[in-house]
Amino acid sequence: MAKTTFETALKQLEGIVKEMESGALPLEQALKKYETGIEKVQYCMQILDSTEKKITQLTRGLDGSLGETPFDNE
Amino acid sequence: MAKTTFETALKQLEGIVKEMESGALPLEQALKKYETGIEKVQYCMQILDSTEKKITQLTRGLDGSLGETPFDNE
Amino acid sequence: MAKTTFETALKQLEGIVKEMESGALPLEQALKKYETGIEKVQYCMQILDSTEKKITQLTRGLDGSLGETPFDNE
Amino acid sequence: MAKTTFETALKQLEGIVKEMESGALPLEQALKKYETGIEKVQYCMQILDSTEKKITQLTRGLDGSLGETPFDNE
Amino acid sequence: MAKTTFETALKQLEGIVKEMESGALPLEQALKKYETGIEKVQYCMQILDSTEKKITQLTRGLDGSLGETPFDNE
Amino acid sequence: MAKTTFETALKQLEGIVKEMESGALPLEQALKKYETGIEKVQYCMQILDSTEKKITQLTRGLDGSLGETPFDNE
Amino acid sequence: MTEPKSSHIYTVSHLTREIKTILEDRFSFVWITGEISNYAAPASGHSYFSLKDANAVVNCVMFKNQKRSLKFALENGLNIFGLARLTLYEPRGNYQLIFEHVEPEGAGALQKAFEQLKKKLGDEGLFDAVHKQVLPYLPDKISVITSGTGAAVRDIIHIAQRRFPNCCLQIVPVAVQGDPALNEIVCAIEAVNQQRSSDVIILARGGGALEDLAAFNSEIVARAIFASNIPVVTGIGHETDSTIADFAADVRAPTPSAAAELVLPEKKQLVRLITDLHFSLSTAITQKLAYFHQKVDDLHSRLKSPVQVVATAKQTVETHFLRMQHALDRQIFHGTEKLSWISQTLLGAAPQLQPRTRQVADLYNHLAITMKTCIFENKHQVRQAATTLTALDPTAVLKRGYSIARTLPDKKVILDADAVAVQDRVEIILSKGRIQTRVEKKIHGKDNI
Repeated sequence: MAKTTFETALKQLEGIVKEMESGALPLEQALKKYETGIEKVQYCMQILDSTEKKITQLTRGLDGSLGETPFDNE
Repeated sequence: MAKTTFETALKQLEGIVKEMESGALPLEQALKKYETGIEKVQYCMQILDSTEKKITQLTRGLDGSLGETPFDNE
Repeated sequence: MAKTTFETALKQLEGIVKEMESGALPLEQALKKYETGIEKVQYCMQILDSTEKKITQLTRGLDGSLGETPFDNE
Repeated sequence: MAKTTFETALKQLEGIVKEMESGALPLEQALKKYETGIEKVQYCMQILDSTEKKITQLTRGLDGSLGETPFDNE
Repeated sequence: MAKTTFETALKQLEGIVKEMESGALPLEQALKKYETGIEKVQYCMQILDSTEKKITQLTRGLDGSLGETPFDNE
Repeated sequence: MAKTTFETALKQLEGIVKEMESGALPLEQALKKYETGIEKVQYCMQILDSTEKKITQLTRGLDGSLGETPFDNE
Repeated sequence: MTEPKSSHIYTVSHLTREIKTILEDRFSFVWITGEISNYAAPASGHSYFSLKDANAVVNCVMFKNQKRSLKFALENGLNIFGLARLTLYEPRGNYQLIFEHVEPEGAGALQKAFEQLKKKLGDEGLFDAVHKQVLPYLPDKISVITSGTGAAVRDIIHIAQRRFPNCCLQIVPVAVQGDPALNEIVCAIEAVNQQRSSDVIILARGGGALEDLAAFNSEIVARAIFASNIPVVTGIGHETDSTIADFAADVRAPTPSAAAELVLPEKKQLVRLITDLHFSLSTAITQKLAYFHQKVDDLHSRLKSPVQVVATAKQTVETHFLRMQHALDRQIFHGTEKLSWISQTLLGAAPQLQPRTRQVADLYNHLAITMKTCIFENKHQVRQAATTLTALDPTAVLKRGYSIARTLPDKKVILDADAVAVQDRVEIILSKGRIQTRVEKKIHGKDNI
């Protein structure tokens, strides 16, 4: 199965937020939505974290060859 | 296959930077581009490094054959 | 194949230097030219050195026949 | 073959010197000329040395045959 | 072959001396001339010496016969 | 008779002396002449001394034969 | 050469001397007769005159000393006869007679007879010059015909020995006056000729009156003298006396002493002559040798060895060598200089890496910043959504004391008491924590409170 992309997950999260803001959802559903929303947040964060990690990894490899430390100030 | 020249690689790197700066890329694609950009940087750096090494080598070889003094003031 | 004469090599070297000074060469070509230039310099040096050596050799052979002192003041 | 006379050799040497001093010769040819010149110098010196020896011999021979005293004041 | 007379040898010597004094001779010829000149000097000296000896002999012989024992040697 | 040639010898000696004093003789001939001259001198001197000093008296015997006896000089 | 020819060219002096020698050798003493002319007697006391006959004339001189014995005066036109030496006077090239003795022609009876005999024998040719024999230059042995005693023989011996110490004399003693004289003299001449051991005869006698000289004026003595194969020299009487024998003799000397002198050369002189010639000979050859020695030495000293030529040539060769070397050195130096300059330029033109490195670094920076921005923005978006979501958290009411009850294990929110039975397990979600409990009692109704 194709992994959900970051953008798709973000879109779903935003959809959940909008639905919940409408306030018409029964608790049960609201709880469900909320739970799903939290999952999406976590998923997105995960993707962002791993992307960041990847960048750091790439940059670290490069740093050696470039000498300087472009990302030190982060 | 002809090796990519330094100038070509530099051009490609510039393209990647421009595309990314346009800001319209999804995260995963941006990461891909970034990855490719880093590769280009590394490639360019490699070329520059080896060129430097070669020049040093050549110059040193020349110094040897020129003897002690002729290029001391350089 | 006829050996390149000192003067020819020097001319070629001059051509290379001019081309390089124009600054329009891609890195790899510039390096190639530089390499060739260094070779030419070394070649010219070799010719000068061997010529000098030959002179010393010839002169030494001659000193015997010229006797002890005639060229001491040189 | 008739032996080259001293004067002929000297003329040739003079010619070589003039050609070399004109500075119009390529280095390799100048070296060749120099080599030939050295040969001429050696040849001339040989002739001069043997001539000197012969003169000494003749002069000594005469003194010997003339006895001890008659030409002492000469 | 008839022996060269003293006068002939002297004439030849004179000729050689004059030629050499003119100073225009090439080296090899000058040496030859000198050699011949020395020979002539030797030859002339020999003749003069032997003549002198002969005269001394004759004179002594005469003195003897003219002196104490007038007719002993006859 | 021997004595008559004294004059001849003297004349010849005089002739030789004159010829030699003229100075025109080549050396070899001069030596020859000298030799002959010395011979003449010897010869003349010999003749002058060759006679025995004596005074005799011519006598005629009874038979008419001629004889000589010492002359009593007083 | 010109030398051989020049030996045939006489100088005047040379020729004159030769003629003088010939004349004086041939005519040392002559008897001559003629007429005096051109007589002159200057203050000097000498007499100068000419003697002539029909066809010829000869210059004569008589010096003061000889004139003293004259018994008559010399004058022009006077016929005389006398003894003279023939000489050649070189300064003028003249030959002349120097008179030793002069007599006027014709005097007395004896004189007449003398003249007649003299004429007779003269006509016969006894006195002719052609018959005169030449005296030996150096006689081996001399026969002296004279008186064994007396001054003449002593004088002759004395003079001969003085002139030539080792001379050989043979004395033939004869009577020189009186009747035996004639025969003895003739015999003596013949004996000497017969013996043939002498080269010359001296016939001598001391001075005397004309009568005492009769033997010497006799025809047979004259003929004997003429017949002699050995030359005869007469030395009779004094200088003024002249006899037939004198005319017949090959040579006449005025006195016995003079005869001895005439016959014998002086040995000392001869030795000196030969010694002089020997000396001249030696000098000539020595000078010649010395001259040639000098000449050879001179030429030898001028025969310069070509050492200087060699030295100069060596210098030239060396100079050429140096010039050649300098030329090549200069060329190498220029080549090195040019090469060095070009090399420096080449090194300067080596590819520049710094700008390129900077460019790459710049691009890398851009890339990095862009990526960072992208992540930052996305994070922001996610966080915003999370904040909004959190605000909408349905469990927020629990903080105000509400709680949610759910069935277990179905976890269904219990909205209606009817939804559960007693003893059912229920979960109560509180603001903080959860409680699991069991239903003890159910209160139905529409209203909960």
